[in-house]
Amino acid sequence: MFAKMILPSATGLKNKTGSWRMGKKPKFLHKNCTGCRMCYLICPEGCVSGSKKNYDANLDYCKGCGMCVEICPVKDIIMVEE
Amino acid sequence: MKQFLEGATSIAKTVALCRPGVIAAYPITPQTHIPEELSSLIANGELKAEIVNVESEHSAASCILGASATGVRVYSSTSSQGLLLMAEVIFNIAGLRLPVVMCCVNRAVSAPINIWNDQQDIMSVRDSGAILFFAENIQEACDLHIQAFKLAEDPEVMLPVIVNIDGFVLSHGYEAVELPSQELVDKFLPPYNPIYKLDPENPLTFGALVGPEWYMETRYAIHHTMLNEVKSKIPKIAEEFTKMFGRKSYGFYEEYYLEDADTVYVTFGSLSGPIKDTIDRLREKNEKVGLLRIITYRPFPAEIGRILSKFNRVIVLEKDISLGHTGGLYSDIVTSVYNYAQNSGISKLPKISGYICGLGGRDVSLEEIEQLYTEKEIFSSKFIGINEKNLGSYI
Amino acid sequence: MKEIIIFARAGQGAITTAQILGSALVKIGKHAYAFPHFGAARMGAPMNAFLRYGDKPIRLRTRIKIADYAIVVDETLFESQNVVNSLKEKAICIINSQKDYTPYGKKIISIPANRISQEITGKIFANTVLLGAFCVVDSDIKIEILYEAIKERFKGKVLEANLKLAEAGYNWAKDNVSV
Amino acid sequence: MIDEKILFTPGHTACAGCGQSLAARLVIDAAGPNTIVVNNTGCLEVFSTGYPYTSWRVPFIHSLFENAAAVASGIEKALKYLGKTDVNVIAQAGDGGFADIGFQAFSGLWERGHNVLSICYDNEAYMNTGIQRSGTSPVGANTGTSPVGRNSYGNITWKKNLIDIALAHRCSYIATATICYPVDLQNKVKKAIKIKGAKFIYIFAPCPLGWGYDPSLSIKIAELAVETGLFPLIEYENGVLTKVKKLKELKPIEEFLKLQKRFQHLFQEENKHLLQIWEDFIKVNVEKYQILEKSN
Repeated sequence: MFAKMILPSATGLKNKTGSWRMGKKPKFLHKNCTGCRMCYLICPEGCVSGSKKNYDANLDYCKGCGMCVEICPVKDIIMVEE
Repeated sequence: MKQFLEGATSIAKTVALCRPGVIAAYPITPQTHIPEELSSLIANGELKAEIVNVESEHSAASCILGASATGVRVYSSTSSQGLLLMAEVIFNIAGLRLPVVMCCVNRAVSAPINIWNDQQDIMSVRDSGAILFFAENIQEACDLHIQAFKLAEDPEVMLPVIVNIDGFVLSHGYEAVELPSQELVDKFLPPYNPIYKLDPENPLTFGALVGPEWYMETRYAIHHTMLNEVKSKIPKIAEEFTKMFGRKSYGFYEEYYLEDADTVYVTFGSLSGPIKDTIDRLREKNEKVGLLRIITYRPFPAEIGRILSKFNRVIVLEKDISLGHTGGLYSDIVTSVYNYAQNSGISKLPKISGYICGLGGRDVSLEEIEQLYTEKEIFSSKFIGINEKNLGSYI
Repeated sequence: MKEIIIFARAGQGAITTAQILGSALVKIGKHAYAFPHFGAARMGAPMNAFLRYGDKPIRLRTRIKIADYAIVVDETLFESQNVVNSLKEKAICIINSQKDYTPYGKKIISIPANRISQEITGKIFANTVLLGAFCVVDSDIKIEILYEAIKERFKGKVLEANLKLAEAGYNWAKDNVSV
Repeated sequence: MIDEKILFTPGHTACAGCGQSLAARLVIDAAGPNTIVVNNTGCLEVFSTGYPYTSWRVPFIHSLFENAAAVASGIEKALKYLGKTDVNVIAQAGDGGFADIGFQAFSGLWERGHNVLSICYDNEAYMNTGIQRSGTSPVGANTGTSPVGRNSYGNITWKKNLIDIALAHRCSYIATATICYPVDLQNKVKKAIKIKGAKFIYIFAPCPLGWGYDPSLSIKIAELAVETGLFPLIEYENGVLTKVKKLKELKPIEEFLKLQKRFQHLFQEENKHLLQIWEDFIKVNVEKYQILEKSN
């Protein structure tokens, strides 16, 4: 008899951590984005995605840490109230 | 064909026949000849396996844990302090349901440090979920190893098995041993090919953090497996082994002169030998005495309660002690007999005496064993052969 | 025996709240058992703290599923943590919010704890404001005794701030809450 | 949706702004899907594999707190036995799991030269158990077991030097990396997994909760660690220093320290002497690795 605790890949996607935000969320302005992808690279949740000059945070998972806002070299991401 | 071989060497040669893929080797007296022999078999091309000279027993058990999780048959061996250092890993292996096979060459536990034989070490992992076998002699130690791989790797079992042999007494002793052919072992033991393993083709996560809503079922499942699947497969595997290899293998226990016995000794390991000699001598004087030798200690065969309930007196003799209580075997036997009695309604319970002997390599003489037969008083944990001169007060 | 659930996120002081309430109750001769939701909580992760109190020693150690009182420190948890179904019929729940929760059919009282806290300290320390307000909601707990418990828990400037926060919460609830 | 290529998916329960979860994703995305990850107990393991959730899209195994390196050696040998030596094996742990309780197993892994990439995520304390000092906590760090008090200025010892320890084990590749240079970090992982033998990447992983700063500053803090000379970005190949990130000038260490609650007390009069210890350490780094560009 087994109570199998072996997990298939990436079941964590079902755990929407967006509810952790404390009232603020990142807003990608898509104005002067140069497509440098730093926001995509440094998101600790790995929930920023997109291509060329069009990136966004997946708010199902974003915890509102604001690291993308800090890293964006052209200040094209700002924190806004929920 | 029969060879006159050292215990550790014959175990290593037998393990080699079982085609382990990864072996973790770490020295500790008295088990070291096993990894040494395995290393030389590999060095001389007689065994194709990867041996890992780890830096501690904790890493030895962890190494074979990883290799087993990757889908390869593994093996390692240890003794005493090494087993204690491995303890958390053995619980972990059982919890991960990995069919690791190991040999524990039983030795006393420190302090004080003592490299000689007793069975206190294995008691530290008695509750770990590992299946525990005890061999009486070298041949049985080899035969139990072959059966251990088959049992452990059965998809309905998937639990570690530890074969216990008495340090020095069996590991360093030489006996006539029949080593089977590779073909025979290959026929008996199919290759190890688990469904769930670490494989980039099918990424899985092992060892997740499991909360109160799920954890209890994982322990229940192991317990249920021990009391059902393992219990049913041990005699079947022993029977199949006996047929294929032409050597009697008993499975749970061996009954020696029990048919008409009135008093019965109970023990495990090599201590069974001198007890059988004592029984033979007493039988010559028409004493109705026999021995129940436990081979499978975990899972603890419940029928032991039924078997022992019909005798007047039971003498449990063991080389371990749960300090502040009784020997491990004694407490399990009393529980098992009492459970049988309360379920079967029998009224007369046998007198069950528990004796502790042979700790730290102290020899147990035939006289001492025979003297227990006539002892009237009942004890739960009487030490045999204590030398008062070695005892005193702190100040 | 009364049972209280505190809904908060890790780092919002739920355990401190339960502990202060418990110590206040013990001061008036009640038996109390305050305990956190056991687990590896991370900053921001939803979690609970619990409090049981009564006239006899508290020996029940299980999690509280349906409570007599609830304190919701972060209103974003109201839905996800299923607060409504964690309340007995006659339960009273106070929630750090400025929204109206009457449509939910149970006695759920909004306390603008964030606003009150910002007015006093310029920062958000909602749980102490809610503690003050709770004294109006649960007659067993007297505000004077709560102050004593707070004095034992904090020191210096932090103590002063917490006393003011508790008082403000208490006064606001006295004027605006009818139980 | 979350793109397939991400092998460490969102949904994990790390604190917002966690440096270690970022580093872990960068590592595994660079190492690629043909990788088995072995992880010691710790924050990363707990927040990424809380049943029924796992963030891992590669085979992952966690056994105990101190045996990832030993488990990895078994995996590497099993892969060799199976003839699958193209599969990468990563043995990783936080600083406690790597430099303290797991140190012996990593020493064995390196000494035996297993073809495994070892990674230490250094957040300078035991964070999963709620911030207690570890063998890599810096002098003065205020933690649960090295608290600041009337008679204590916090942690009294300096960080165990894992780079020199790895050098002493003759690892074939050693590098330091951090999250503010994600591409550099990923390039080092890609380079390491192609090299045979024992590889070690030491990652500076800021922790907002443990170090006491606003989650949005994790990148800033990592940058300052490099720009003050505290955490030099270096590479060793077969024991030879082959790359150092040069700096035009050093930022004062105070800029790094003042952003973090764990160091606030270092700015009080009676603790000023501790700043000297930090400056001395940085001098050693600057000298040893020739961090400052020669102004010719």
